[in-house]
Amino acid sequence: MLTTLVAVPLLGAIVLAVTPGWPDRLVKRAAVAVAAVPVVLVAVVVAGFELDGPSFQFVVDVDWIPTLGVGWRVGVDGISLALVAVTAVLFLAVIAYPEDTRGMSRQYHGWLLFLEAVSLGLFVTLDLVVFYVFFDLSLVGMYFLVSRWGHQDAERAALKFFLYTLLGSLSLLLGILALGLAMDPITFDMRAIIEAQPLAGAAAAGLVLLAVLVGLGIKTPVVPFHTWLPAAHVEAPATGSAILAGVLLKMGTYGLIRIPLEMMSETFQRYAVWVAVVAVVSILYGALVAFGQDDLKRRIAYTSVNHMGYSVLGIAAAGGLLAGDEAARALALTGATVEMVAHGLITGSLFLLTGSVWRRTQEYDLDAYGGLSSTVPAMTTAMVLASFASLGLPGLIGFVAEFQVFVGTFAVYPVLAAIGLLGILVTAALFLQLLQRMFFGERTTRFEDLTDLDGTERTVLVGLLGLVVVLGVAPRPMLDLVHQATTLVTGG
Amino acid sequence: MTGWPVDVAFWVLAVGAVWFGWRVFRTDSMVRATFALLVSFLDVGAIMVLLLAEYLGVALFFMMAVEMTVMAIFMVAYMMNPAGLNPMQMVHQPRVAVVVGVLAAAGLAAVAWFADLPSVALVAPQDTIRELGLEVMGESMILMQTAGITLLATMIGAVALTAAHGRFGEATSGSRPPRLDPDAEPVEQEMARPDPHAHHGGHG
Amino acid sequence: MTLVAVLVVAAALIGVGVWGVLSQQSFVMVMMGFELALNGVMLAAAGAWRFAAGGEPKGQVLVIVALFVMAIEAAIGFALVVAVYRRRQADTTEGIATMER
Amino acid sequence: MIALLPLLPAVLGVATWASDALPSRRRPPPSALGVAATVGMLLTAAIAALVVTRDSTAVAALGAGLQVELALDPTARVMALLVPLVAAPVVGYAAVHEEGAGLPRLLGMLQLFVAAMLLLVAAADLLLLLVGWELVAAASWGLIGWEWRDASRPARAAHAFHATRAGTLGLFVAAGALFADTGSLAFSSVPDAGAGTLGVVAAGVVLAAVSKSGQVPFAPWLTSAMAGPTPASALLHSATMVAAGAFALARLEPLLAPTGWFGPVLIGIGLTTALAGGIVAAVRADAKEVLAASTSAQYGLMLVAIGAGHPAIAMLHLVVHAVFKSQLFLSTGIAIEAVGSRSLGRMRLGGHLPLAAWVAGIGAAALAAVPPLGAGWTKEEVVAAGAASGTVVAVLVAVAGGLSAYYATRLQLLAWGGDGSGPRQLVRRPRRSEHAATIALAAASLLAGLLWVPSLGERAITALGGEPPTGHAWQVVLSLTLLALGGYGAWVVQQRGRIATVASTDVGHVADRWFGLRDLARVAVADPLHRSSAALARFDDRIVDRGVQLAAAAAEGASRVLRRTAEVRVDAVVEAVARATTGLATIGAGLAERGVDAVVGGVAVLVERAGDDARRVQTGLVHHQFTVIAIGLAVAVAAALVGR
Repeated sequence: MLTTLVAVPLLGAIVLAVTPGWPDRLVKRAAVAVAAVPVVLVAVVVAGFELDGPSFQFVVDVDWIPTLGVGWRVGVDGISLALVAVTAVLFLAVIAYPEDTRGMSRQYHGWLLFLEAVSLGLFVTLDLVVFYVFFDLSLVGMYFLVSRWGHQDAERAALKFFLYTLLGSLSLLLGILALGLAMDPITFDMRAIIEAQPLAGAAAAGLVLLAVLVGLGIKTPVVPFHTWLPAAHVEAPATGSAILAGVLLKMGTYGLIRIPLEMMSETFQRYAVWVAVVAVVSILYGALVAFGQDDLKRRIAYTSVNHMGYSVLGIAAAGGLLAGDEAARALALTGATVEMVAHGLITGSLFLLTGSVWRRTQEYDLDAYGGLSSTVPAMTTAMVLASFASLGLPGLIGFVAEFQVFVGTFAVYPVLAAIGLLGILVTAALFLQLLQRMFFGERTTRFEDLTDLDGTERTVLVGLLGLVVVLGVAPRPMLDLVHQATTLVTGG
Repeated sequence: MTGWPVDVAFWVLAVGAVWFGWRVFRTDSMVRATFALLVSFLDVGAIMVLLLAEYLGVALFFMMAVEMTVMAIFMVAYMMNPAGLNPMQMVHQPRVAVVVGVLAAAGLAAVAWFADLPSVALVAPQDTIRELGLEVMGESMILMQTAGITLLATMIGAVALTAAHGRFGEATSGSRPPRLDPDAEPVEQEMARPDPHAHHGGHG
Repeated sequence: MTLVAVLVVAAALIGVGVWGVLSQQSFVMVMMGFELALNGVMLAAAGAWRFAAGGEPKGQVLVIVALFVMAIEAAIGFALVVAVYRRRQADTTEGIATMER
Repeated sequence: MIALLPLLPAVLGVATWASDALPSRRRPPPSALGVAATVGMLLTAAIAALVVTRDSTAVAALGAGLQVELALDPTARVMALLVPLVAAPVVGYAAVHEEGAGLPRLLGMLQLFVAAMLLLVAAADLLLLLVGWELVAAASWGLIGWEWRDASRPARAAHAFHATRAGTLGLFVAAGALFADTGSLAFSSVPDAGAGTLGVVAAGVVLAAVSKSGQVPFAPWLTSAMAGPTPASALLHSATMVAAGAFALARLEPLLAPTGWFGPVLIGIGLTTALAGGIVAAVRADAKEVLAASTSAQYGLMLVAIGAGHPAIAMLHLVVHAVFKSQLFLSTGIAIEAVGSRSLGRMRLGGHLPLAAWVAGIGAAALAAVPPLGAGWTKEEVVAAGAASGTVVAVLVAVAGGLSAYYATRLQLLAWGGDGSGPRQLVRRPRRSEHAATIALAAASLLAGLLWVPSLGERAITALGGEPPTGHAWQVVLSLTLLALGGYGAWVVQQRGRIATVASTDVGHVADRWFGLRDLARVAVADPLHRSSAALARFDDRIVDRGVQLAAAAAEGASRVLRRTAEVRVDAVVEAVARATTGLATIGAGLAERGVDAVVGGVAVLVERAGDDARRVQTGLVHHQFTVIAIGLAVAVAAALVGR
């Protein structure tokens, strides 16, 4: 089942890549149809997932390089299933969303499907080497997406993104190798490594942890490894930004849960407080720097630093103790996971909206706008809803995540949690100011004949923001799913 | 074969092998270099005989004799200064090469010296050639067959590479004629010089 | 004559071969360096067969494989040298730098 | 059943708002919307009555070990009834008072506002309280910024949102502390918490409530909130947004009082606000802002009652205040529309609109706490409650009462005085239904006068779970004297014609600006925030990215060294050094002169050059590749040996 999940978009990408001569409209429809398959499959998996069952379910285990203990192993627990679901949904939305493909519709959709396969594969695999392979392949896909369909300076931004994150993934590779080679016999099976905790008490464990944290921290990104992010986002096409923020960043935090928290819990516990400090710095710094931006896309890009900071804070809190406060730590980890889902949906919507704005105006400077509310009411509504979701209004999914992160973290690091809270104040300020500058006040004459969102854009945004609302009002199914896994992880 | 004569012979041959190996790169004459290499190989072949691998040693003799002869002919036919009539120094990055070579040798020797290698000596006398034959025709058959195919492919490939006329036309198309003065710029030829920018198409 | 002695000699041959490979400009000389290094490899394999593997016939097969490698290397190498010489009038490594930049 | 309480107005609100999206010919007329909204509010009140009598509760698991609980305690019951009952006339008034295309949006948001407030009221745990808290703030943001075409209004809406969200952080902290200690968020688990946790919870709740109820030092946001339409202000100040703070304190007082400092702190904050707000209200020239400041002052009195251990009295004062304050806002709205301005100096409408003037007079009398009205009784009770905490408290409360008499009288005389100095012609005459709404609320104000009947008053307090404080005659005498003095003072000053221009004096000017609190908020919070975020944004572009640049430069250096060892052309090295130097010079010049752009360019140049150099290692020369392979192998072997 999970293998099919990865294979379908991959096959779609291959077919698109090797068979030229498709008419553009057919390419889009075919890509949407292919991207819809994983959504259906995920729904089936979610329906078949047993909440009182074992940690990893739907497991398939096929040897690949037995001497190195590498294999095609797939399986999901609540955490990865939630991410798989948001990935499938977001890719469907992004593929369906209109974008200027510059006459390369086939290649554009091919790369998107390739990225989808890679992202889904990363979240379902239970093998560290395969995880690493997908981790790197995602860079390749994103590099081409940014460099070919980005704005003026896309080549440079894409190269910076690629080199920077490649550096991170090399650091991660060192850590992965250390973990796998420390097993006896050598294996890269995540379940086995989690079971064995191979580096517990080892002298080099701290260094391995550092390598892994740097690798994942660059991808997440946390301050000070975030500088590739705004450049890549500003130059990327909007759909690329949505994928980058909505899916690719999650790879960092997901890895943070899987590798340091689960596989090296003892070592992680020793340094978790520093991870939490970095997370709080990311929260405040990301929010403040975002507030200082006058460029619509850069502003949203920096809020990713802020939001991923919440997620990292939750993970650090979950790993901050080896025993005790299980309920709070599970809550923090659930919050961190839900934050990933929430950020994927919300920031995905926000970036898609910036794409709609860009295609109409070719302008990202906030000062150029004003009073758009009367000309583009649907866009305004969507933007207001997405902004409020992002600033953590209750009843929307962002609040569910942030509340759990902060309440859970409070049990472990009360002072850090309290400092981090200030971030939500700044986030509120920056989003309200954004809305005010773009949509309210005097209408600028420059954009008087702006067209509102078209049918496709509306459908996609209603879908994404609908999930934001539904999961915010009734988070129970999602929380049950995630909490099953986080309870096991935190030993509650 | 044991005893001190063997040891003496080994060391003589060993020193010879290394010495002539070194000479290969220190002589001005290509032909002389080729023969120095041959001697080095013959020394190693002899050591193999001392090691009771008679078949291998002898095979090495024959093979290298032929190969080095071919190489010598090649030198005479193609390369400048085959007889070493002029002193010449065709080397680059000599210091790096020396350092890396010495490090490689020292490293490997250190491994040989310090590593805890297994010690299961061959109990003589034993019919090693017969065993080898049975092995080659028995368990390692598939290996030998693969090697055979590979060699065949090599031959075909070598011929294809060196052929003057290939499927895609003249082998010399796009080439530059030999320069007579080593320092002169190559003479532009009329025929089919490929567009110099065509090679860079893939870099974008 | 001990295993260590044989391996040390082999190491010396390999070292000389590496030195030659790295220092020679002429393709043919570079190939000679490779041959010399392979020579050392064969010697090491033979020594190991004799002193560490107890005459296990597969050890000899390993030497034969090395021999094959040498033969293939020489054949393809010379073919390439001829082809390169024809095409670019190059007989030294500096002569072909088209991969640069 | 209890879940319907917030759900019904929410659904109605969404439906009303959504009617905006209908094609214009199928859109319901404003009057229909107004009637529907009023009926909806009354229906909600009926449900509230049912919930109160049936004592309905609801518990729902949220997943992840969280659970939410809806339940009404006596304090909450009063609120559950009060909110829809006050909202009913307000939404009816709004449908006729406000015009323009955004009416369905306004009515929808008003109902959502009520829904959020009812959720807050019915919450029996910190999570739901927090949810309601934020939703109320968001709804008020939408309401204050309703007329978004004027850019200053969304900005003021944001001010209100930020000020109260700062307080919300307190609720986050409280929830975190409570969960960490007891593993639950329910109010009922507060007594299980340790002393330290209790302190944190109390501090968090106080912070949240103080910001929400417009107390010092957060008070100025209430004035900003006046940018909203009049009905929104009426609701916001009476029964919803601002009331949430005092309500939460009253509801949690029995749980939090054991901290010891809870009461004194509340009394301190409450008294300060009551006096400061009173002075501000006494000098403002803007009719709605006078009312806004008076709201702060009145909630200050409630905080004093809660701090003195009498939350029941605070709730009673909240109820009567809700009634008369919403009525005052609606009446003032009539006056503002009639003259087309919010300035008190241009009103004096008694001659034109005698009915409205008389109705407004009832509200003003209640604001002044004149005896036969309910507000008078509750204020006397606050004085009596305060006396239990010290004579000074009682005296200061009485002084605050005197102030309220002053500004109430001033407001009434200026807005509705009938000396004929008002405008010649009215911009717009009030509609009948606007009068109906004010009259209904004024009648309720009058009805509250029944509290003066001793048995009824005491029963009201005990019904709310409180005990009547023991008052002394001197308190009543003192407070009534001060009240009369205040009213008389206002009249005297008005006679001398100076009353509208007080704000132009120095003292008045200071008071008008909330004693510098607003500037303080700007200087201490907003400006540093803006400045620091701008500075950090620059810092991020220039310095943090420099790390990457330096790494690129280091890579460049490494590749240079490698190239040298590989004995590539020396001149290339010299050239690279020269280019690096000029590159660094460019960056230096860029930093100094052209700022961010140049730095970004410099980054790009460096990245590109690093890429170039990384590529240049790839000379395409076989022996260089061999060398690299050999070195790489050696490193690998060494690593294997070391890591063994």
